[in-house]
Amino acid sequence: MYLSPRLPVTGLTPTAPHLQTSSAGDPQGGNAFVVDFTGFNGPLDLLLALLRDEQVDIYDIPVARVCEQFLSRMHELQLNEAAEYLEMAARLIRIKAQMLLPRKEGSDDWEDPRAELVRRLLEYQQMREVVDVLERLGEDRRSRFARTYMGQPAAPPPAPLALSLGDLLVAVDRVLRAARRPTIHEVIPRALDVDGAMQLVRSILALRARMRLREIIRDDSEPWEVLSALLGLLELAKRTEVHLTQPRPFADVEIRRELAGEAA
Amino acid sequence: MNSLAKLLEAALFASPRPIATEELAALDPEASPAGLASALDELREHYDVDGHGVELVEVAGGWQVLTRPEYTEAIERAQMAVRPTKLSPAALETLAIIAYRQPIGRAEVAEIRGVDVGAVIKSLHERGLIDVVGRAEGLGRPLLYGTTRMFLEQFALRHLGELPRVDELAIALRKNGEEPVMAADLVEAAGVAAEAAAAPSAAPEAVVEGAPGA
Amino acid sequence: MNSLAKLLEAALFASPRPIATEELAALDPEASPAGLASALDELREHYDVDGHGVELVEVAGGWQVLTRPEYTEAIERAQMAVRPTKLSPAALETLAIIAYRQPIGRAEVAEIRGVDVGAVIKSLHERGLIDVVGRAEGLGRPLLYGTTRMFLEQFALRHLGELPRVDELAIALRKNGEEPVMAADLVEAAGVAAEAAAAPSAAPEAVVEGAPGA
Repeated sequence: MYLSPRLPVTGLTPTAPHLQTSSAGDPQGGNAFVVDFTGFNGPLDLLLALLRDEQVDIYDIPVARVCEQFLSRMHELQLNEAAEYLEMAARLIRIKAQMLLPRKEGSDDWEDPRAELVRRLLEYQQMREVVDVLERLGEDRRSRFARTYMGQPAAPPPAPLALSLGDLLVAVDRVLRAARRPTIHEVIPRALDVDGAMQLVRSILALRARMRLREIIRDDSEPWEVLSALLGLLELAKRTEVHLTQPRPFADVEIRRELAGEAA
Repeated sequence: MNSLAKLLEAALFASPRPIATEELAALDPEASPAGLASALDELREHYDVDGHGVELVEVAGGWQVLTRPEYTEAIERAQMAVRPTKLSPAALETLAIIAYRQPIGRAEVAEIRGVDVGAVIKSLHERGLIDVVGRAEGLGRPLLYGTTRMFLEQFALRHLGELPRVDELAIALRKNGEEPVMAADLVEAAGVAAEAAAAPSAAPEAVVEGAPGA
Repeated sequence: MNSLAKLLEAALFASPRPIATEELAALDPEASPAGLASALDELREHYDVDGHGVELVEVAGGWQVLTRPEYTEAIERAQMAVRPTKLSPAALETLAIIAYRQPIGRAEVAEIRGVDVGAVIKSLHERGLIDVVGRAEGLGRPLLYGTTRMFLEQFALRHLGELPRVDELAIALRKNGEEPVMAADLVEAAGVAAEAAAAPSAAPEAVVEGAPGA
């Protein structure tokens, strides 16, 4: 019997007459969301259809013949571009080649190159059986209506939430523990003493008109002392109390008292 | 009908979806489980014996009143209700694999079907028929899918155990090398399996190991 | 009941709205107006005399099957008694982050939790616990989320200031060092009512994770 490509391989079961009607419709009939141009649900489906047409023993597939027909059906159905079919074609060709390799006489460990394909075909076929069952069950259910009236007793409200602050805090706890080491900054109060540095400069400049940075920053000064001195000087310069000059790069900074600052 | 049966009828008529047995029990805090069961029996029998256009059906761990199939055509013709759309063959294949192999990842489904299933899985998920039930170990920790309560509802299954067991399927009965399986037999065998599954199975045990609760 | 009455019952059950008498006639082209009227009478009488939880009501020039008023209270009560849903641990964590860092964008929440939070945020939003409170500056102007009034109600808080301060929690964590801090400690440390701490929920189990309504 010639199997029309429109009919699914297992669509002719006596217990599920609706299968025939369902798949005999328009080309995309029932394909609610996947457009299948061929009527076949993939290369395994096509292959099974071919095997059925050929009436072969599934455990002894004449690979050369089936491969040839698979390729010609691919061509017929214009599937030459479909990756999934191409992959199957390649697999068939490889198996065909492996079948031609000479076998060692009398060795038991010859592995039939078709075994994996047979396993997949049987697995797929098994799934098709389940599809038949589901299709029949679904059809039965679809032939009954549930209540659709949603008026009077309003649709049941969503179940209330059982929440407690305890739950939320446990969650906070988990978040804090899971977070990659919470960055907690160690803040030392008054780490910088900008005001102190400014006072120091002012008191020196009260005695003489100019001074050098080296006088307030020594080699063994702590980083915070250096930073405090720099920030203090910049602040004083901004307030035009001092004038800063550096004769050349890396030279000592000269600090001069400004007249405007004196006036202020 | 006794008053509990009437109360159950009222509640079941009001609900568009199956009502779980525990929820039915909550309708009357004084009703015993036995009382509830016998009231449900009474209601079901009433619909069956008395001749009604509706019937009481056990589905997805609960109960639902549904119209009888013989009236569907007339109701649809008169445009009073619309049947839900059918699933495509591709969707059904994917759903079948997920139902039997859950929890299962997308790649594994694609492997069995021999085609990519990304779009189909997305659509089944949108329809509420499958859901993410976990993540696999290993590279990329792929999502694992399982069927939902809605799946049971749409196929009017009480639980996953109502699906035929894998060893009940025709293909599983043939052992490699025992006798030649003609490719043509596969189809007929499938029909037998479907019929066997239709009859109340003798051992409706869990089909699916590690299946998530419905 | 005669077969027309059964058909009418099925149609009235399946229809989302009242059905006018002329529309009912379309169900069976062979039925006479008198036959239709008597079938409707039979259905009504059946519901009334036989003792049913539903009744046939004539409304707005049409017919409808409705649950009897005496059962609506029990049905509503049962719906209230439905076991409250718990939030999944994932949802609670996300909620906690949003509560403490609001306004906050999805990406930032995901950054803290180390996983994508799209589905969880959607679910919290559907439950009315969080809402969009603005948009961030910068690329794509992502939505910013904050907690809602419903959030305060659910946790019986008068205002957000009643939440334990997170820096207190952080310090508590730091003090305890390696030792895991139990929620009870946190609650105590934060000076929250013992009532909240007493909630038997220290071991949150996997519940609905961003699941649509139960």
